[in-house]
Amino acid sequence: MQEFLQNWIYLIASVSLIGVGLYIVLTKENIFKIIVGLNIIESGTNLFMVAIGWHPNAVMPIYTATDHLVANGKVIAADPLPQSLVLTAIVIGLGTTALALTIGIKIFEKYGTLDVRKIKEAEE
Amino acid sequence: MTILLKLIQGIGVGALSIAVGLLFIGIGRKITARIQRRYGPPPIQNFFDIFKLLSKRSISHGFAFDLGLIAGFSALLAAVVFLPMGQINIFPHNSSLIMIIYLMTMAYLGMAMGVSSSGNPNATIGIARALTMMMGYEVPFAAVIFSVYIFSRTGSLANIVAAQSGGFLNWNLVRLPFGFVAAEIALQGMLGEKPFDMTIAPSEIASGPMVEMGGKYLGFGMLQHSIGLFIETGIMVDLFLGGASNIWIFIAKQFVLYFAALMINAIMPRFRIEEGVSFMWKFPLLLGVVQALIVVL
Amino acid sequence: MSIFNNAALLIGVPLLFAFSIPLFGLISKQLTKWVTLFVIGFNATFSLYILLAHKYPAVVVMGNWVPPFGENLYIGPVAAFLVSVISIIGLLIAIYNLWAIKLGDVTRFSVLFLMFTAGASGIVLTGDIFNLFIFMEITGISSYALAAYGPRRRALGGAFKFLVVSSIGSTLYLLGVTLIYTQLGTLNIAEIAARINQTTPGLLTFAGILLISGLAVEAELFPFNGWVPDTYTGAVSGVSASLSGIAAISGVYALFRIAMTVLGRDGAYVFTYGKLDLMTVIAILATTTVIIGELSALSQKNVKKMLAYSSMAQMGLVAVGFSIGSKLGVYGGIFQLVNHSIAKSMLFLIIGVLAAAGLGEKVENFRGLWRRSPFLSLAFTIGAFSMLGFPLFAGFWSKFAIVGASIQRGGWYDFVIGLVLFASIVEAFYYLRIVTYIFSSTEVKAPKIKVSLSPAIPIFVLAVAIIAIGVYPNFIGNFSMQSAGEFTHKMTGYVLNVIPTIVAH
Amino acid sequence: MNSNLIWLVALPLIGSAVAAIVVRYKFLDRLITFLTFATTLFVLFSVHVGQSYSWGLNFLGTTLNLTLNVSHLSIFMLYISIAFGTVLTFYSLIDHSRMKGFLLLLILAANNWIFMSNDMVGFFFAWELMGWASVVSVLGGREREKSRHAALYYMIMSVSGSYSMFFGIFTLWRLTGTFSISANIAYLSSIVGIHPWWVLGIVSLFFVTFMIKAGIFPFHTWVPLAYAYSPDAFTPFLSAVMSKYGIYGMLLFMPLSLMERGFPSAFGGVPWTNYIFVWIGVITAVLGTVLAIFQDDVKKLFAYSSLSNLGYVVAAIALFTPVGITAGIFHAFNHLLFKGTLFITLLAVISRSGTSKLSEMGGLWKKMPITFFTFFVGIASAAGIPPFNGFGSKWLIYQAMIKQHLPFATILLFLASTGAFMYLFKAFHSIFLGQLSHDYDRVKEVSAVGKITEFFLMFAMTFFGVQPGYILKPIGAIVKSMGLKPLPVMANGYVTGMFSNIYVPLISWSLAVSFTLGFILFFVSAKHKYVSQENNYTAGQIPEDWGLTPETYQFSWNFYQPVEKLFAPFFRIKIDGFFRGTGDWTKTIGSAIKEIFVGNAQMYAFFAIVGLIIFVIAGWMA
Repeated sequence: MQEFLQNWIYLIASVSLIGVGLYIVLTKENIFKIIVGLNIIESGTNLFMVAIGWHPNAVMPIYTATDHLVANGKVIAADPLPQSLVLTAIVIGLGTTALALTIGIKIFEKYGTLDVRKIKEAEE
Repeated sequence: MTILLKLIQGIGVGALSIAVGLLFIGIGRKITARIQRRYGPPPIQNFFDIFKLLSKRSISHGFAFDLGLIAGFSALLAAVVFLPMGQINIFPHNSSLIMIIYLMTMAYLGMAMGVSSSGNPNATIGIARALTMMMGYEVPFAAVIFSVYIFSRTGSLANIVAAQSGGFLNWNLVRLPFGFVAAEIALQGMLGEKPFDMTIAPSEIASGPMVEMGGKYLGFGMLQHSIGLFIETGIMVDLFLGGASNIWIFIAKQFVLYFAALMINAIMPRFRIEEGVSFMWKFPLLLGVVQALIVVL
Repeated sequence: MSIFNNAALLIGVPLLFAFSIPLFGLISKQLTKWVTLFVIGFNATFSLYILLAHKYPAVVVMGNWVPPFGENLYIGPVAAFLVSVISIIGLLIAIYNLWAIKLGDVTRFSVLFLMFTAGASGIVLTGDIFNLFIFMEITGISSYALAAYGPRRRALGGAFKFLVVSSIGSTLYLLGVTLIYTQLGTLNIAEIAARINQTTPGLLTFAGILLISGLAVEAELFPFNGWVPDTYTGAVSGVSASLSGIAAISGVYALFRIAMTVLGRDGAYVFTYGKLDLMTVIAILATTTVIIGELSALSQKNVKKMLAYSSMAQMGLVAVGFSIGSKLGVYGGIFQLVNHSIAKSMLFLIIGVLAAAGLGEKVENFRGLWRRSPFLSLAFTIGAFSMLGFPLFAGFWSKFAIVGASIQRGGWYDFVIGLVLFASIVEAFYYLRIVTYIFSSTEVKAPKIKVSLSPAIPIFVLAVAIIAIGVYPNFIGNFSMQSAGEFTHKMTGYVLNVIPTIVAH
Repeated sequence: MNSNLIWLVALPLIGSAVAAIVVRYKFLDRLITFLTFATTLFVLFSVHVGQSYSWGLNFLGTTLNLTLNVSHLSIFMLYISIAFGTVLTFYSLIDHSRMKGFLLLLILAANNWIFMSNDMVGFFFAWELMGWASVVSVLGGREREKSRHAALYYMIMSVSGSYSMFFGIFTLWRLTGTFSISANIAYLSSIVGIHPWWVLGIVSLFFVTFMIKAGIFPFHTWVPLAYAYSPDAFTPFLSAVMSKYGIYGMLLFMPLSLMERGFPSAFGGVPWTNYIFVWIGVITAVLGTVLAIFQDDVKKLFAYSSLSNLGYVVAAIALFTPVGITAGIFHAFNHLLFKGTLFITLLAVISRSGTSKLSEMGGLWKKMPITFFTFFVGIASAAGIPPFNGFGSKWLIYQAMIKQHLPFATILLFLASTGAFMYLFKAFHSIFLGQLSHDYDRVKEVSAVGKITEFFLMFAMTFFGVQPGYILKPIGAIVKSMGLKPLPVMANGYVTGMFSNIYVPLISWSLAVSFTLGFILFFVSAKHKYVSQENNYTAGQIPEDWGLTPETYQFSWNFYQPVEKLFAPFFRIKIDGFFRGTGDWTKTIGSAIKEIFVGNAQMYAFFAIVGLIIFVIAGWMA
């Protein structure tokens, strides 16, 4: 059970987060809730990326003790690359969120509503 | 020399056709009168009439009026020389039936142009009726023509006549009986006799095309009518009655056809124009088509 | 593998200037627009130099980490060609913007526009699928913001729709990248391309679907293209022009770089590895897009929205061309992509000029335009005729090639192209409707429309380009052909140029 | 390699560019157009059969050879089209309609290219070029809104046709790997015995295009609209020259003889495919005639008349016998001449009277006598009256039909011909004869340029009527180049048929003599005097206080009303309704599909997710 959890829990969590986020995006009508939903989807993705670089018995990927990195001819170090990817992704997500919030505020100013279903122009 | 000879022949044929046509009309007037228990004019009355009309002063509506009536007369005169009649056959290699028919069309066009340019609505109505009727009778007649074409394997009237030589049983009248009946009805329309005389219906549209004609114009109209009569009956003789060995027999055969037309004319009322066309497209066309089918199959 | 590190300037210079533009903005707002113009001008010159001096194929190596270990840019025929097109159209739009962008925050508009161009160039140049994601996001974020620019509120609505759909798309793409990474442990396009058949087919299929779905958002394929009409209509015309002229190029490029180079399998017709042939999937999507786009445009009364739907349909047509997978098809696709960018950005610019002159966006407002502005009328007609693929205009040759390639492939592509041609008839109707309105007369005497020099230049240049390509297709055709070779022969055309030592597995 | 061929295409293109620059000055535009046409005609004198020119186009990854090739057919078509264009553009110097000369020159370039091209790429290029240039030309008729609709309608038909041909071209290319027309025709001929249906399918793709362009039933619906509402100066070209592209294409792409080997015969030894096509031609002829009879717009009337004449042509060439082909091409030429003339005279009349409604005109013959005579010769030709030029070809067509023992088709064609006489006279009467309305008291004859043109056209119609050999000889060469035995041409005056010969000069001599006699008789008989038109049975009185005017006496409204009932079934044919219905249906679907884009971000996200899920499921299943 523990092993199962160790192997799969992050994946399950990330998929659940994506699902929850999608649910929010698709069902909530409030713009800010939708933005929150997008953020949750993003977190799920990030979690997924971090998870793939990790396994329960991994060691730090730093060449301090050479014999720890490789055991039985297999690399046991955690993969550092996904983490850097995630950092980038988080930054990008931040940018998107900030922009989305700005647009959201502007929308409230101009349309007078936050209901995403009402952000429509009359047929012109 | 040949050219001169042909020219003289042609003029002779023209004169003959006019004379015969006028005579036929004269006889026709007499016969009709007798049927109607009148005394009737003498058969040569038409010659006097023509002479009288041509020597009368008259009014015209302009050059189109003149030209149209001259064209109506002259184009028929030009067509009649191509008609083989008995031993008289001026251009034996150039007597395509369709050509003659189209050449006659020019006369109708000229006539129509002339009388319409007068601006009298009755004349135009008459012309419109004439053209409509033409569409009516030409369709069954075309069916008959094409049957004859296919049957005789030639389109030249001279050759069609030649193909019927050798006695009564070789006549297309016997060989193509349905076609003959259809053509006979079409001829009634062509001649403008009752029941197909709505073109000139005197009581409705004041004689239609003739309404504005007077003096020599009416004379030209009569001349045109007489040549037209001659050509139309002549074509029928060539097509169905095996032509003739000499011109007198030819004229006799023409007279037989004209006589039949007169008889029908004398006893029939007049169709309305659309009734006339639809009649033409029912019975005669059916006969013509049946004939064409028999020939083709 | 030849190395040409200077090419990194194509991305570096615009980005550098993009973030230093606020400094220029302190001096003068006008200056920022001119800086944008010159920077993109530099890009255009430099990329044209690369293209015409035949500096490609070359690799830009970052920090001496040779691929597959480092991140790299790859300048193949495709990149050289498309970057040239992107920067030239960018340059022309920048010239237009000199006149058009007056209100609001000019400085930040310039920042965003430079970022947008840099991002689009980056997508085309990069040799790394994660960098592709980053550049996509740079383009994306700047284009959301650009789309929201302007005095009218509908810009905001459009931008928000774009943002939501596009975010989901990039998330899907990122998931796909991650899945590929778990399998192969690398992010380098060339290496992935060479080793793609070492992956588990099931997972590869799933990853491929995620990637394609994510990229289809930018490539405007149905059902991922819901944002298109509202965003294009909402944005100011210069931005709509850049979206259809620049973003669309990079979007389609990314889609088919992944589908054909990364996932594809060489052959007379390119298929993809995995359980499901993604090229077929794309073909179905593309055909649907064409039909839906054209039919939706048909009953549209708003010209700008009509052009938006038409963009969508045209991108579908481009994707149909690519998805055939033969050299001829890809050739037609690229050619059509370029022609569409030229013509559609010109049409949007014209709409912008007309809107500024107070002309409405309805079809009826175009009535009698010929009397008011012959120049714009002619340019619009030229653009429309190019869209319809009439001879003497650029669109003829590309449409000819796409139809030819489809029928050459035969089979069910006969039906695809039949549907596409049917849709083209519809397209002919609605474009011609506008053109006939332009040349018909009005009862009301309206004043002439004055077109100032700065918007006139790009419109004139683009119109002349359309006719030039139409009369002499060889120039663009040659580059399209070379580019097509890079797409259809992934080993010789792409992978071996980046990593000469790699062995295909 | 004969570089003079390329000038036939390049010269009009250059001329077009120049004319487009000066398009705002109408006279300059027209002048350049005319000069270019004349120069092209001059260049054409140096072109001979058998010349060819090809240049490479680096396209589709290979070097495509675009080939120009002059065959007997092409040189014939080139001569007649360019010569007519020259006459028309000469006339258009004095014309004020909104025809654009540079578009006409674009069409000329396409025209020359179409007629010479021996590769399908060039052919298609030129075809499309001609298509859009003519569509844009149609815009700008007198009635703007109607001409706009007509242009759109024409456009849709034209584009549909091109796309059909597009498909056909590439299908052939897939099969043979070459774009050369002659090679592909040879290929089709070689496989027709094995796969007749396959060949028929490909040929049909081309045929739809050609039928649309020529306006053959059931694709005739655009013809009346486009003809009636195009600029008056463009209509002659549209009717006379552009309708022949379809005929040319049929002759070129469709060696109907190849069907003989593939399909069983129907009646009269004609293969089924050809037989059907003969009937399509016959239906077109009859339909065009019947609809023409009841038109009030004179341009529409003659549009239907064109339709009818092209029906004749198609019926004749579909027989694919020597007589049939000869008759078909001959009639195409005759139609070009007389219908071009008629439309040019209409242009003169409409420009003077300002209307094209028959019911509003009348009595113009005194005002425009030369136009009147030209029109008269024109309708005489169109009615097929010897010695004018329409006769020989109609006569040959009947011969060809009877030769194949097709009596019903012939009867119907004859009906169409008689009907033609009806509508021609209707137009003649309503425009020129009858009462002159006071509105037209100030109408003048066309100026000198127009008179020269009209005299020339009258001369041409009579000349080619009397001397048909000048046309029949080149047609004989065409027929020979198609592998058929040409009809003998004994002398220039002869028309030689299967059943009999006609020596047309004889007819004209006979007419000359009889007309002389007629005139003599007319002038020797008693004098006449001219009276005004109102001096007819109204006894010179038109009481205006009763509201009577000369127009009251003009009988032109509902001219053939009594026969309308007879043709009621024809008016129930709703081909046009079918096309429009398809259009409306497409529009409805379009509006429905547009509703997909609801304008809600959530829905768009939903679509994306649903699409993704469908793919994932598909991937799972695969």
